Amino acid sequence: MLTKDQIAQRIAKEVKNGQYINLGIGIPTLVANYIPNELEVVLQSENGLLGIGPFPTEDQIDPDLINAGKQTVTMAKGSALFNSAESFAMIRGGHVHLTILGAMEVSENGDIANWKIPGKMVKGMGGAMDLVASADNIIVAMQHCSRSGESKLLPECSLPITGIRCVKKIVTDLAVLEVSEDGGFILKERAPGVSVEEIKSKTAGKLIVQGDVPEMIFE
Amino acid sequence: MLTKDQIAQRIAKEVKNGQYINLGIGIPTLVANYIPNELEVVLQSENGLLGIGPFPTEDQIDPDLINAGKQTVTMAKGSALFNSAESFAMIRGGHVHLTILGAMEVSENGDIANWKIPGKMVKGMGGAMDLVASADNIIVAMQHCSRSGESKLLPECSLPITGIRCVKKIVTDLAVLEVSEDGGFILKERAPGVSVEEIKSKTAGKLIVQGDVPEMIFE
Amino acid sequence: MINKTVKNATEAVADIPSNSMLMMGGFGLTGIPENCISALLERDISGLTIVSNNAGVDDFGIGLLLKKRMVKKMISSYVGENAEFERQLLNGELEVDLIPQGTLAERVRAGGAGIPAFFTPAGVGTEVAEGKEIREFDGKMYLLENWLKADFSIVKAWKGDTAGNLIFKGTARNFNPMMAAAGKICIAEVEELVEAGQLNPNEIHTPGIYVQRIFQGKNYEKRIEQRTVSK
Amino acid sequence: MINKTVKNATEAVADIPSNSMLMMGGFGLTGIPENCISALLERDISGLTIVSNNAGVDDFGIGLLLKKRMVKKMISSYVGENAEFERQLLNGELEVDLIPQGTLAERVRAGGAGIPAFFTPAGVGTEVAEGKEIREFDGKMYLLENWLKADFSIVKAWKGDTAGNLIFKGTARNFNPMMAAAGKICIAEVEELVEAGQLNPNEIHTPGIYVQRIFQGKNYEKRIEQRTVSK
Repeated sequence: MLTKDQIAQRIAKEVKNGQYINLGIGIPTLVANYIPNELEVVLQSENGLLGIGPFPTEDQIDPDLINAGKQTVTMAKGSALFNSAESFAMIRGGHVHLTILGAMEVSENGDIANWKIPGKMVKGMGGAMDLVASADNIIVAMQHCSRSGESKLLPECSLPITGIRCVKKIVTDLAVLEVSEDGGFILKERAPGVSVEEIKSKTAGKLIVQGDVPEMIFE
Repeated sequence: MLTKDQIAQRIAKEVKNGQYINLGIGIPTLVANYIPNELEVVLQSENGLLGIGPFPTEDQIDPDLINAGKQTVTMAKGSALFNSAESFAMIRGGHVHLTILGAMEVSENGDIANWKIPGKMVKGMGGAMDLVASADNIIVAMQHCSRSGESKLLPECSLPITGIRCVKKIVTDLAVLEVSEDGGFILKERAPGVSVEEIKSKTAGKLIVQGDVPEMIFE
Repeated sequence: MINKTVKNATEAVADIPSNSMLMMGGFGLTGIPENCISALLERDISGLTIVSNNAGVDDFGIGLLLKKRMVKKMISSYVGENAEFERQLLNGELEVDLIPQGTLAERVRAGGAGIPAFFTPAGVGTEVAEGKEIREFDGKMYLLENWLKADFSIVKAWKGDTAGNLIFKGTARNFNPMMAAAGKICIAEVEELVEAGQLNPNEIHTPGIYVQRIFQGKNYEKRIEQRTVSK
Repeated sequence: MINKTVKNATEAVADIPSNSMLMMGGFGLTGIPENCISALLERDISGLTIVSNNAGVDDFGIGLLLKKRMVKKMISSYVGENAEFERQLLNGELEVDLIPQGTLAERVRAGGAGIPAFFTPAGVGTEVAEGKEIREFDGKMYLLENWLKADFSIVKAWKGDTAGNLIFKGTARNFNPMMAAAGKICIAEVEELVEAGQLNPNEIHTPGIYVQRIFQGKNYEKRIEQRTVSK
């Protein structure tokens, strides 16, 4: 089973040179730590920054410079600042190439649920609905099962959904899966030491196994 | 009969302190010369400038600084530059208080025609349709009659219209007229030496004369 | 230029009545109008509807207005950082309208720009789409959203001039420019107020036409929610 | 940062095919991509559809492309300064789609911003409204307009950096920023190209995300249409 950092590390391998990327809160934020230095990519923060830099040193902290998770950040070389309407114009207009975000549930046709649990205080969807409705390429980072052990990869989402038919790929602590255009999760890679049978038993939605499924490789 | 400059001078009296104003090409541009110095107003140019200053001296000419009539201009103190979408956001959003523009015809319900003559080369409406559809207060500056002597104040426009029910006031070489909410041109002032009868004979639309109609006063 | 200067926050918010609709700039606690919020706390008004991306924290920002029970309704995209907010909401003392962040930004922009409605893909197939018109363009589904406007918008900028022109700093810009345009009356508080002509016209983020009142604020706390540093 | 630099205008426009849809920034002759227009004149292509507020003059700007018969259709708000244009139009050799200027700006903005349609009051009751959906909001009539997008958008900025960030000057900004966002490929020519990191992030008008190719142009003529001076 992968740690959160390993999930982030595996997702980082999906990143391509020249991409503009929006990273959600949680595991997705960690992805930034594993993007190879030789790749030129730009991280977008939906509160109005293109080119997120590393977290600041104590001396560099500026309360007027935060990311969408409200963390203090710095600006990378060549960054740009803009307002929230422009930021979502970028997102909605398809200019952001890759969105990586967390989820509570993903369905086998690519629906995602990650904003609301009935009966619990609803905090809001923030920018998630805009992001999932807009990006061409959406990768979900999440645990394969909930804390109570139930599969988060379902035939249909049971929670209120955030967006329909949008998730392209899922990286969990157990596996890398692609959402098939015809519905179903195509098992692409297993976490080291995790068997296809275990993944099958923990995937409530339709799992598609094609030939030998390789283990993930971490350099 | 008023000269073009006198029409502009009369319209300048309609300007109120604190207004943001868009002046069309032709006579409306001349209005700027007659706005009293004690009034603080800001002239908007729909190609992206708030705060048009005087025309430049030879030394000041900057090809990157023109007004909507493509004339070289300067910037007034406290001006701001912006793009065309923002410019028309201002106009459409009702932030510009007063629009002064020319017309070929005005109808007695406030329709205006000023962009197209069937059979002639059509140059385009530019920003006129946006301006007349948006501003709360629209004043037309024009000659009372066409060169061939026909009234330009009509029961209905004969030319393709630019906007409906939008003109509030008209200043011509003969008169100042308000468009009545119930339809018709209310004669408010006569040009010096011009009789009510002459105005009546040159107004094809319904002319409303209420009591004594004063002559315009030029200080 | 038209001089928009008022003395201070107290004067700027003096005529905001109960039950009015306000917009307040800011994302989290960044770029919020701290001085105007303090001045509103001194006013004896209630029943406010506030459009703001977030609702502050318990003891700062809009959280202070909530604690004083001045707010009837919040229109926001995310309201997670506030226990008093949660209490009032669960007790039915507060209404909340949750809107996708990009839709919120665009609805406010539309309000200022005279666009009564537009189509967006955000929320299609979700409960956000309930009761809304859905239409297909180029093979993709979109829903129709309406503009948002306010009686007063209250924004915070870095620099401003007496003509109302504003420059923001860093990510403190966020919702402020769109809100400035979408309020019937826009009140701007700035860290540094200069004479008209002192700002470069090419660097202005919000043209003065949108701003009706401006003053130089003081004692900015700029509280940080998630102080995160590099090792 | 991603480096978007190309060598020159020739390289930048080398793959623009016949019959493609282009957007070109500028208002009158101010802020037009002079270098790219010159480079296009060297290409053996035709059937172009060009979205541009104006169509240049006979011997400058888009007028040069018209003279070489490279243009099939113009989508503009005002095209009055060009005799060759008039000749081609009256002979049926050229199509023109005239659009209110604010609608044009907003349709282009919508194209870049992923908004397929919006309501605007401009043109209600006129021939511009023919065939369009009309709807009432708050007692006023509006018509529905669609987004505009292009295969290539060609813009001209004052300063730019290798990451594609752009700063415009004066009223040469005009349609350029919206067009940058509405082209599948945006080509930006700038008077001064600097390294990423040299421009102040707070002063950037067009963020680099919208720009795919950038180069430093040369020999800008910046012709003036109406040289008007104070006495």
